[in-house]
Amino acid sequence: MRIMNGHIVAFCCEHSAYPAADSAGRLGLHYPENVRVIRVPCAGRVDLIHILKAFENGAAAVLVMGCEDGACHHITGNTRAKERVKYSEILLKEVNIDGGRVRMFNLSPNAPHKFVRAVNEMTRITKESGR
Amino acid sequence: MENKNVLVVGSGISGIASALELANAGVSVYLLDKEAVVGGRSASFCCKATDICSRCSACVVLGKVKEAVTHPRIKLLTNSTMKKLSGELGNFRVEIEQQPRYVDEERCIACGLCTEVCPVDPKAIYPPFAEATPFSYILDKGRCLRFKGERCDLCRTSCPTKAIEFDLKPKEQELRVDAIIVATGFDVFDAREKGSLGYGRYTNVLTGLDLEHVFTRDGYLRLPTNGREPQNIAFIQCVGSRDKDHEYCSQVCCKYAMKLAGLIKYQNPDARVTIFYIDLQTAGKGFAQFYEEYKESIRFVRGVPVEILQTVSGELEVRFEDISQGKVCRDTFDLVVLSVGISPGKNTWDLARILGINLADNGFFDKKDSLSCNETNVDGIFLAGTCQGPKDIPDSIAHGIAAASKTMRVLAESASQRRGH
Amino acid sequence: MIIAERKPMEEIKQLIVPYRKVLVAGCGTCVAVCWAGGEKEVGILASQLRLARSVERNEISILEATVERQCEREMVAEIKDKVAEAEAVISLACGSGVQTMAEMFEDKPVFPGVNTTFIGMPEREGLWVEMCGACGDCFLDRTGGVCPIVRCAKGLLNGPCGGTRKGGKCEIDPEKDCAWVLIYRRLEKQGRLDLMRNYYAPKNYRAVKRPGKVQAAKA
Amino acid sequence: METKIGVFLCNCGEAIKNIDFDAAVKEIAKFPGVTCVNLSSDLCLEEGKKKMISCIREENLERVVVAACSPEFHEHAFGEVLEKAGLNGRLLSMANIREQCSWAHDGDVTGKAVELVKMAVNRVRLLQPMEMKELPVNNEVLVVGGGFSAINTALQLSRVGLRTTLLEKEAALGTGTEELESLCGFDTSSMVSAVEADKNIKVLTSARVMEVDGKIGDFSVRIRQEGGEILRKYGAIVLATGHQTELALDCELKLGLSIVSQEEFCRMLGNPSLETEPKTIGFIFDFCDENSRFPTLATLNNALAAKRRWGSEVYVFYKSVKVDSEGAEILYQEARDCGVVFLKSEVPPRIDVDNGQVKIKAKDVFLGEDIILVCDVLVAEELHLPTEETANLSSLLNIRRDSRGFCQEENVHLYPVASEKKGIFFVGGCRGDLDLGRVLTDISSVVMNVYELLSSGKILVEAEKVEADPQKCVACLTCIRVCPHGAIQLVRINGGKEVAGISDLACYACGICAAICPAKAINFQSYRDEEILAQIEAI
Amino acid sequence: MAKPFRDILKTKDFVVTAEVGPVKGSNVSKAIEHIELLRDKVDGLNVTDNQSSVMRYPSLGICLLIKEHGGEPVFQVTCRDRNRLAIQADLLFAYSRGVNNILCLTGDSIDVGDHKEAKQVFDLDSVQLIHLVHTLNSGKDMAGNELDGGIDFCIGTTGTPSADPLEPQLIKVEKKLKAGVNFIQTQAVYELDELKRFVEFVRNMDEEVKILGGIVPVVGAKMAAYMNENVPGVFIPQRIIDELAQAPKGTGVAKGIEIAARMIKQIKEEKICDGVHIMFIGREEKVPEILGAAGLL
Repeated sequence: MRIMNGHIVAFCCEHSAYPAADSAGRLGLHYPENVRVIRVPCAGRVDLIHILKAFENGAAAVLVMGCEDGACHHITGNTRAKERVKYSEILLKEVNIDGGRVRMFNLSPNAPHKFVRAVNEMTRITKESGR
Repeated sequence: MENKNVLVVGSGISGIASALELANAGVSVYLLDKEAVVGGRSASFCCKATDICSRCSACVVLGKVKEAVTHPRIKLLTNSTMKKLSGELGNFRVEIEQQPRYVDEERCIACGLCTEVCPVDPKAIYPPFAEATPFSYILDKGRCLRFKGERCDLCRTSCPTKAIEFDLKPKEQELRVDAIIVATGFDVFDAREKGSLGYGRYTNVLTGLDLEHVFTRDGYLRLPTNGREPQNIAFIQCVGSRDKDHEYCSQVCCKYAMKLAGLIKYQNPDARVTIFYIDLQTAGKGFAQFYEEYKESIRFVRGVPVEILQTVSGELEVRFEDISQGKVCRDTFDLVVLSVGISPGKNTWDLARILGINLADNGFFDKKDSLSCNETNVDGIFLAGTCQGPKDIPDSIAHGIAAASKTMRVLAESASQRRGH
Repeated sequence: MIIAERKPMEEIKQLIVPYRKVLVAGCGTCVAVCWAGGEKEVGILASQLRLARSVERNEISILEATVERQCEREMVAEIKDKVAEAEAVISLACGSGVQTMAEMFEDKPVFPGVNTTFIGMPEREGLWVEMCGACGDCFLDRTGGVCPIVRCAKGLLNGPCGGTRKGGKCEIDPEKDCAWVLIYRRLEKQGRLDLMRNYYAPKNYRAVKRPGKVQAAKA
Repeated sequence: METKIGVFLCNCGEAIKNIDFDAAVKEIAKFPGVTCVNLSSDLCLEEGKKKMISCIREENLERVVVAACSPEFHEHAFGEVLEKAGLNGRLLSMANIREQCSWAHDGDVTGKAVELVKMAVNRVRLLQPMEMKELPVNNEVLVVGGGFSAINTALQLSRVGLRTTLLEKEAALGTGTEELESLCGFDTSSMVSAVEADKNIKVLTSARVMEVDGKIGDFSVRIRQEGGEILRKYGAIVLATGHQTELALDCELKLGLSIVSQEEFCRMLGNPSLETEPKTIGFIFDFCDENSRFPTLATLNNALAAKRRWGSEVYVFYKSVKVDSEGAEILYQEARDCGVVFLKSEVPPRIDVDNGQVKIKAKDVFLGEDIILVCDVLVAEELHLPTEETANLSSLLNIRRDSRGFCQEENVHLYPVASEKKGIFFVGGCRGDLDLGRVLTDISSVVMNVYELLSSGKILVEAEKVEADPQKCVACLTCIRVCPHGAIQLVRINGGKEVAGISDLACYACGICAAICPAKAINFQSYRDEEILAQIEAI
Repeated sequence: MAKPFRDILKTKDFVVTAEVGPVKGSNVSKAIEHIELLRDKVDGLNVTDNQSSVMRYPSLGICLLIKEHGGEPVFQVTCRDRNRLAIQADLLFAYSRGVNNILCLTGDSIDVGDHKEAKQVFDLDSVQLIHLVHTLNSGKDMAGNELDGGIDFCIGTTGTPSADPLEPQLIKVEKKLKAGVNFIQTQAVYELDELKRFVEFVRNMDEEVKILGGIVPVVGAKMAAYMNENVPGVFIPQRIIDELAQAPKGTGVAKGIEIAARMIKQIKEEKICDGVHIMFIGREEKVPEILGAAGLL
């Protein structure tokens, strides 16, 4: 594993978070550069190993971003993702990594501000708990 | 269904729903809109989710719009209006006039150079709203120096893809289509007509639509006057619905008002929100629990506001008849939102004339009879969405699909008849 | 199906403190089905261990391998090279898998990565319940197919204890049904309550001589 | 021999200023496998696409990365470009260097752009071609129910040329539609005869669905009739099992001559030989069930009818009138103009019965005082509930229901009349109580959806987009249990071992199964673990 | 010197027994106090066996103390801590030292006690235990070997009249009766109708067996709630909890005693069963108050 390179890996559901990120760009809402978006068909596709590997590769934090609660195009995808993220917190704590470095966010494609808020918050958290 | 053509007038959510269904079933569709961008009104609505989705359906529209604009069998005709119609089912001839966009949406890559160089303020050439598709820039004839007779040429020359062209005349073209779906949508009731409510006079009196746009643009609510977070907000229901000029319920206001109220409470739990209403329309799927949830935290007052005045301190005093107390009361707020209703589109009447279809008493397009939902008095012309009467987004989508279904059917039948001959 | 669950991370970390190259070996049968030792879990544990060590600035290299059944020598043999490469092995198989490994690679320390808990079945995805105690003297014919040996907290053979909670729940766990209430309902449905009225003499707890051995009839 | 990857950068008409493209090109050229890097300013325009095609051909590239605007716009278009150039359209990966890089940050973002391209390159290297294939579907439809919605759905389906089976639990079609008839003014008998005349429609009465197996295009349904059981195949299933009503009365109150249901009251209205016409009539609605439109409509209609037919005094007690349906407001006006008295009240009225007469006590919000009404007939409030059939069927099909037990979850906005399982649709009352306009809309949209799915007799899908590797699958059934679209079943591979079989037709490609599979046996083309991890490694 | 419990059961028309909970530790002075206090007021003293799986001074030890102080002990034997060898051994020892009455119980689960990691035995269950005693009475051990000097215990067991569902419990009682017992001390009862129902059931099976209703005074609403949650086999009805809740502060104990006495009176007057068994663990010294209030002194 590399030393933490301060990047934030954001797994973005192509139904919600990904378009939201796009329109954030279009609106010229700026957010920290260290975000790396990985597009997934549904937050439910994101697996524990993806999250862990992100940290192995030096990510400072991982975001899983899916549709709003109750609006998942695959009904249970976002709730499963939430549970998985919760579990990954435990897995991280077990190896002495701050569980706060992985978070689930729910947003809709027309909520660019929410995307930016999420990214900023996560950056703040990582800054606080240090790289 | 190959070699069948259908014209969909209006690219709002129901028009798009119709277009997509038909296109997926193999029909070639012309999607006509008088605006420069596809998607209609609902495409600019905001997300009203709190911790959970409030099922306002605004986000669904974006997905559908994308589908439509990228669909190989859907041809977009923006800035276009219908001039003349002749022929009949199976063989309509439609004359279309397309106003020049001056910015070619095929070529515009939304780089923004034109806006940078445009000398006038506010800019005469600018990007559409964030979710707009096609996301190509819009030139405002009203502001542009060029159309004021000046020689300005900055944007055209700066455009890397040569997308801007001034000396364009409106394009006329004739389409031959087998059927027509009218999905021209609605207009929002103009709250100025209710002068006593002070819309247009007082900056802190907004309409529901304004509020939608505030949230879309900024993501949070601030007072137009001083940019502070409003603490005491009133919603006034049935503005332009259920009165002598509008003998119908707009069906969406109670829902969007409550959902926006919910969003406000979510972003600022200390904010006090009051909703003035006559009857609450709490029916409809997914709304039951939502209402239950906010019953307590939102103040519901059964009352009809008489007038709104601005106090010296800039607050808004609402004078209303509190029905449950049977007397006129007054209460002050720092923001008042008028839940404006759905009115028939302004061009409805002209269109009715061109198409030869009937209007109902309430000013919307009329259905053939009580047992039909899309058919008009003209065979081969169908109605989709709010141009037929108020609907929320899911209902509009369903109605759009239904219109497609009816169209499919006549096309199928005419085809089989032709085979018969 | 044999059910197992991952050992606490701390314990596993302690097991491999002295080593710099460790193989995490999964098993593709029972423990895979119960989400404890399949390929997915191997990946997760491996990744966790790498992270743990790099946090401690004490890098470790982890090999990963999963065989179909770790309790079969032939199948384990397939990964012998990887074993050879590693200084130690963490086996995510049930006890028998761990021992097969240990026996085949006597020079290598082989550690258990899971606790083998019981023989059970899934109640819903991700939740397994004990069903069989492998007592070697099956009693199910008398109890309408509900095993009192493992599903009754006390393994009683002649009916419920006095501790049954309201609604026929178990004395030690209000979530769990009292096995004997289940048995009663089942037998009642079948009109065979007489079975429950029978007296059952103390059970033969030595039906299987430990260590157990089963010799199939010669074919 | 390494796969040849071509990278196409687009500076969006030189508008992307905070990326140093020349530097970027140099960097990108170093990535393993990248054999050519092109910079253009108009990739999304025809000219750009042409250049791309020729380049792919000349360099005979095997994979392509496009670094430009968001894939949301042009991904499919570039996919077509690849096809035109003779490459499989799936062998493309895009790097979003505009919306999510240049436009999202201040200052120079060349570094990030390069990294985004690297991510795409890593991913594209692993991508596999994907073929489309046509799968046959059975184009007969099962419509469950025998009421207005069911009958009309069947008729309309038939008119677009689809054969349907109407499955009704009662002995005849159109039973119990009197109330609707009088409300909506249609004539059931004529519809029923139309059905009987229609050779496309088969009717099974006194029939019940016992078991449903299979998936869209190929449902096998076990149906029990008086005769015995039959097994039939259908391409799609439409639920039209309606709703049922229940009187909201305190336990001590009994239905009788003086307290009736709306349906009861309709019959009274329809009965020419009614010995005593009620002088005063009371209606109550919208206290116990605030989520239904139907009670309003029923009350308004019946109140009006009573006024007109008998000239009785009519009093309506209610909390809010539900006028958010077509024509309801007009009806409301009309009723008031005819002299029907409407009494708004926040709390449910007290009802007592003494010797045949009903006493209604309520607090009117306008007058703010208690009102006591003694009436001959009280039309009690009705609750609208899902039918048992709805409950049974949805558990048989194992599809979700909303908080009130009606078909389809609250997230109606995602698919207006469809369930989460492809090929299963809802129409009318079983979705919750609807007014005529909405029901009619439902019917037509269901017909459209079904037509699209089945009319051609085949569906074009991406072959094996998501598939379980039979070698790795341990048949733990996890995926089957978690699939939200019921797209996975146990299948025997050539008569042998049982493994998870994912239906290309029913699958929505969400990847939930791939994530949860404990044996890592499920491959989700273009979102496989390798492909996701490869991107992470590039960071 | 107290009369043998067996004879008391035969002769006395309202039998009263009480429970003595062994101490944690080797200091038995408190136990002796209780024995002295209760010896002549009740017909038999039960001694619990590591009650609710909390390790204590052995049941048998206290039984011997009771003997020494001229009381009549009832030796409670559970199946939790001893396998069949240990139990047989203890029984032989007990009998040889004049402890002639035993109460056969299953025993609470280890999980409710203070040694949760211990291995619980349950080699036998209560029904099998009763059979075992009969085997020993017949002069053989379980393996069928002759005993040099047999035993003859007066055998009791327990039942739960207020169990829900009741039927499985009754079936078990039925088995116990078939196995043969002289008396039943029921688990705590609060609804006398439930007790009546239980007695009726037992009578239909066995005319002889004596039934003592189990009385556990509750001294506060909170305690009642706690017991409902945590004490196996105890079901305190809401109306009693309410009655306790209404009692003014500090009068909880008095209230509990009053309720208990009231029940005992009713049982005696209505001849619902043959006596009562009072379990007032930790408050043994209060038992006389109950007896007094119930008019049993």
